[in-house]
Amino acid sequence: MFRKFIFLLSESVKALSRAKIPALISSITIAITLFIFSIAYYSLTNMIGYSHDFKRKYRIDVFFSPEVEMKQGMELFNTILLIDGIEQGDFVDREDAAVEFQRLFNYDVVEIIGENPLPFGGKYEIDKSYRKAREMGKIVNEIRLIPGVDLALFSTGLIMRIDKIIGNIVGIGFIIGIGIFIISVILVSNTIRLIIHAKQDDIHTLRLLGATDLFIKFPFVMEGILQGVIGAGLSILAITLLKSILYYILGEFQFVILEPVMLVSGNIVAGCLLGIYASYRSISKYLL
Amino acid sequence: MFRKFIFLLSESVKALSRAKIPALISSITIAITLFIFSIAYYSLTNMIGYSHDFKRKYRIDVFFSPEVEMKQGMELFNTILLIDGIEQGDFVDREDAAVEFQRLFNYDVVEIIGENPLPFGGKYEIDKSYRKAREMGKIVNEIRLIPGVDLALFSTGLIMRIDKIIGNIVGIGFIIGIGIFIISVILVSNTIRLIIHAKQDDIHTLRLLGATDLFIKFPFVMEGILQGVIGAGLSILAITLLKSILYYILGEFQFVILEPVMLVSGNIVAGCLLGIYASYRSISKYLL
Amino acid sequence: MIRFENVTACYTKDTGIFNLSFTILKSDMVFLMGPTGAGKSTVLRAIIGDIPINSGKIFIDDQEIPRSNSRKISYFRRKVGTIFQDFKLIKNKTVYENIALPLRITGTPGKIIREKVYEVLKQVDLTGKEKSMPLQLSGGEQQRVSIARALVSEPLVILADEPTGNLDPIVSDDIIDILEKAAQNGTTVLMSTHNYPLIRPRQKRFIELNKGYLIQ
Amino acid sequence: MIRFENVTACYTKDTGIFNLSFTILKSDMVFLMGPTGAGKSTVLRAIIGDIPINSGKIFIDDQEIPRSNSRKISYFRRKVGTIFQDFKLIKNKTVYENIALPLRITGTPGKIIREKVYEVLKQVDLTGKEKSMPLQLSGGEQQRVSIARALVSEPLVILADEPTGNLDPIVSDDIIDILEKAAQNGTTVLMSTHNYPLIRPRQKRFIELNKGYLIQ
Ligand SMILES: Nc1ncnc2c1ncn2[C@@H]1O[C@H](COP(=O)(O)OP(=O)(O)OP(=O)(O)O)[C@@H](O)[C@H]1O
Ligand SMILES: Nc1ncnc2c1ncn2[C@@H]1O[C@H](COP(=O)(O)OP(=O)(O)OP(=O)(O)O)[C@@H](O)[C@H]1O
Ligand SMILES: [Mg+2]
Ligand SMILES: [Mg+2]
Repeated sequence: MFRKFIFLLSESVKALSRAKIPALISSITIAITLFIFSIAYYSLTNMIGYSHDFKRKYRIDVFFSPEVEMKQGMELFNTILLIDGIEQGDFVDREDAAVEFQRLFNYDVVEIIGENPLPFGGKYEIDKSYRKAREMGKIVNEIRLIPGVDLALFSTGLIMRIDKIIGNIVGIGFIIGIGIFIISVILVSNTIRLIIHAKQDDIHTLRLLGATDLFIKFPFVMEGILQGVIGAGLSILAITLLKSILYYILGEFQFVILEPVMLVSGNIVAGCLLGIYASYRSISKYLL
Repeated sequence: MFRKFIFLLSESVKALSRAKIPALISSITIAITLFIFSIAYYSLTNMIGYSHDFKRKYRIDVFFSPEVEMKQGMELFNTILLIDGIEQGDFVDREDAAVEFQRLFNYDVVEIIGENPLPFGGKYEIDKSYRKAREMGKIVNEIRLIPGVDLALFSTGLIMRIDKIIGNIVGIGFIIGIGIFIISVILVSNTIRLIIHAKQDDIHTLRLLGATDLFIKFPFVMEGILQGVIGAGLSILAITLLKSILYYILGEFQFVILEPVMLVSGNIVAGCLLGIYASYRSISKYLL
Repeated sequence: MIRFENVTACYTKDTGIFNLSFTILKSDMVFLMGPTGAGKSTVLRAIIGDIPINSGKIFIDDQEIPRSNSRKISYFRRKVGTIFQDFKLIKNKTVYENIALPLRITGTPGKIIREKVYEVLKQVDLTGKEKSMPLQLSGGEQQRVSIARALVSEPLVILADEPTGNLDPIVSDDIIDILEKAAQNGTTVLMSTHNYPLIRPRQKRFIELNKGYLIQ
Repeated sequence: MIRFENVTACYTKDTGIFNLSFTILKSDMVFLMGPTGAGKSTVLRAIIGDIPINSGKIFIDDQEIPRSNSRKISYFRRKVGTIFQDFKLIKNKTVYENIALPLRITGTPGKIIREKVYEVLKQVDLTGKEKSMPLQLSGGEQQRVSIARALVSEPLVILADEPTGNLDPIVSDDIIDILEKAAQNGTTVLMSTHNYPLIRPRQKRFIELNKGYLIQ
C-alpha cells in the first residue's frame, strides 16, 4: 500500500512536469482565484478601515437648558455618562460650543448673532454595539427625559445613510464572496475536467489493466494539490506586485498593511483546498 | 473558397455539438467573464447613482448681512445667480431659514435662542463641472466679496471626503476593469488552448494531409464565436436571475434598472469579441 | 480456462458476436481465426468486460466474469494479460513505465518490477529502448511493448489480439514461441489472427468466426 | 517519380535512415522491405516532410520537396496520398468525413466529394459503414478507412506504410490490387511491408532496408 502511494505520488509530480501546458493552465486558474480572493479580502479590510472613519460621526450632542450653570451642568453630564450605550463623553462649556459650531458649520455664531447663544452641554461617543440609528434614537429619548436637558440630538440623516451604505457593502460583499467561491470551483474543476477529458483514453487503458478507482483518481487529486501550491505562489507574487503598483499610483492614501505571513500561509492553504476540492469534484463527476 | 467556408462553418457547429464538454467549459468561462463584467458595469452605474445622491450636498449657503431687507436681498440673490458655476438657486427668507435649520440639525433655533436670529439668504446648486472642493472654494470667495453678503459657506470637510471616495472608487474601478479584462482573456484562451492541446494529434494529421493554417485555425475561431454567443446567453440568464434575487433580498434599496436591450446586445457583442480574441490568441501562440 | 456459454454481445442487430459457445482448457493455446470484421476483437473485449454481454455467460477458471461491481472487475482484470490490437500504450509514459504498469497497479515492490520489466524487455528484444516514449518507436516496436506489458505480470490468461500485425515473419514467430512457452507454463492463451500461414505449422486448435458466428 | 539523393534523416546517432539513394519512376509500384525497426516508416515520413532531413535531397517529379515554407509544404502534401501505419483517423469525425478530408482541404464541391467517397468506400468494401465513428470499427476496417482516404484525392504519389497489417490475406490481396491499378493509371506507389509471402507473387521491384541502410 505504501509502495503504491510512493509510486502514485511520484507519478503526480512527473505528470505535472511532463504535461506542462494543462498543469500550468490549472495553476494559473487557481492563482487568479486566490488573487481575486486576496484582493477582495484586503479591499474589505480597507473598507472597514474607512467605515471606522465614518463611525466617528456616531456622536450624540446634548444641550442643557440655558439656565443650567457650570456646576449643575457637570452633574448632569455625569448622569448621562452612566446611561447604557454611552462609551465616553466630553463636557462642552459655552466657548467650546462656539468653537465646535465654527468647526462644523464653518462660521462663527457669535459673529452672526452678536452674542454667544449656546448653552453648556456634552458630546458623547456611542458604544460600538449601539451604533445603529434605532439604538441611538432610544438613547437620545432617554437623555431627553432627564430634567435640565434641553436638547439631545444626533444627525439622523447622515447616520441612517452610513448605516445603509455599510449594510449595502456587507450585503454586496457577501454576495460577491459567494460568487467568487462558486466561480473559482467551477473554473478549476472545469480545467481539471478538461485535463481528464484529454486523458480519457489513458484512463480507459488503466481500467482495462485492472486499476482501481483510487489508483486512477489519486494522481489527479495530487496534481490538484500541487497546482494549488504553484497557484498560491503565483498569486502571492502577483499581489506583492500589485501592492507596489498601488503604492506608486495611490501613494497618498493609507492602506492596511498586508501581513506577509498571513498572506503566504493563507494563500497556500486556500490553494491546496481549492485544488483538492475542485479535482475531487471534477473526478467524481467525470470518472464514474 | 466559398464552399470551403461553408464546410468549415458547418464543421465548427458540429465540433461544438460533438465535443460537448470542452465547448461547454469554454462557454461557461465566457459566461462567467461576461457575468462579472455586467455586474461590474451595473454596480458602477448604481454607485454613480449613489454618488449623485451625495452630490445634492454640493450646495453653497449664503447669508446676507442682518441689515439687508427683503427687496435688497432679492437683488443680491439675483447677482449671485449670475456667477459662473452657479446652476440654480432658491431665495431663503427668515422663516425658510429657520425651517431649514431645523431640518438640518433636528432642532429649532427659535426655541433655543428665543427669537429668529437668522438673516435672509440663498441656497445655490453648483453646476456639475464645478463640483470639486477647489472650484467651489473659488465661487464661495467670489460671493463673499459682494457687498451685503455676510457669509457664504459650504461643508468643506464632507465635500473633500466625498471627492476622495469618488476618486478612490473610480481609480479602483479602473484597476479592477483592467484586471477583469486580462483575467478573462487569460482564462478563455487557456481553455481554448487546452482544447487545442487535446486535439493536437488531429491537427498534426490535418497538416500531414495538406491542410493550410487557415483551414486548421478557422474552426477554432468559429468555435470561439459560437462559445461567445452561448456564454452571452448563459450570462444574461444568470444576471436576470441575480437581479431577481437581489430584488428579493435588498428590495428596500433602489436599483438602476437593467435595460434588457443593452444587456442582451452588449453581452452578445462582448462575448463574440472575447471568443474571437481569445481563440485567435491561443491559436497563434499554440499552433505555430 | 475460458468458457463461453451461448454468449451474445452485439453493437447493432447484426454486428457483434452471436450465441458463441466454446471452452479453452488451462495450459491451452488456441487461435481465434476469421476475416476482418468477423468479431475476433469483440470476443476478447467481452472476456475482459470492455463491452457488455447481452446474454449468455463467460467463465474464467469456473468463475463467471464479474459485471456490475467495478472493484471486482478490476481485480479480475489483473489476472488477464491483454495485447490490444491498437496497443493502448500510455503516450506520456516511457516504455519502462508502460510495461511496469500492471505491476504498479498490484503494488509490486520497485526492485521486483525492475527485474521483471528487464526480463520481458529482453524476451521481446527491446533492451535499450526502455527510456523511449511510445511515439519514438516504430510500429513493430510499439506492438512489442504492448506484448511485454501483457507478459510482465505472468497472468493466468493471455488475450492476444492480432499481436503480430506489425511484425516481420521472423519476429512474429519469436513472439508466438513466447506465447506458446507461457501456455506450457500453465497460462491459457487465446490469440486472434488472420495470418493463417504463420500459425499453420503450429498444429494448434483454432476457433473460426465469421460475421459473429462460430464456424464448426 | 520519387528520387532520394544521399538522404540521411536520423533521430539519434544510430537510429533513422542513412545515406539513402534510389529512384522510383512514375507509374511504378515499389515495395519497401525490411525487418521491424529498419527505417521503412522513416523513409515515408521524410518524403512528406513529417521529419526533417539532416542531409541529402528528396525529389518528387524532379521538384525538391519543400522544407521551411509551411504553405508550400501544405500544397505539396495534397499531391501525396499517405496510408499511415497507425491510421491517423480523426476520432470524432465519421468514416465519411474522414475519407472526404483531403477533398475538403482542396475545396472540392460537395457533390463531387459524395461521388468520390462512395466510390472508394466501395473499392475498400466499407459501403454501409460511412456513418460509423472510427472507434466503432474493427482494426481492419479502420485500416481500410485510412486506405480509402489516401485514394480519394487521386494523388500523384501514394505512400502506403504497412497497409495490410490488420487485414486477412484475401482482403490484403484486394488492397494491393487496388494500389497496383492506381500505379497503372500513372500514380507512383511506394508501399512498405514485411509480409514477404504477400508480395512475392507480384513480381515487383523492391527496396530493402536494414538498420537504416539500403541493402543492394
Ligand atoms: N464500438 C462499436 N460499435 C459498433 N460497431 C462495432 C464496434 N466495434 C466493432 N464494431 C463492429 O463489429 C464487427 C466486429 O468487430 P471486431 O472488432 O470484433 O472485428 P475483428 O474480427 O476484430 O476484425 P479485425 O480483424 O478487422 O480486427 C465489425 O463489423 C465492426 O464494425
Ligand atoms: N520519433 C522518433 N524518435 C526517436 N527514434 C525514433 C523515432 N521514430 C522512430 N524511431 C526509431 O527509428 C528506427 C526506425 O523506425 P521506423 O519507424 O522507420 O521503423 P520501421 O521500419 O517502420 O519499423 P516497423 O516495421 O516496426 O514499423 C526504430 O529503431 C525506432 O525506434
Ligand atoms: Mg480486431
Ligand atoms: Mg513502420
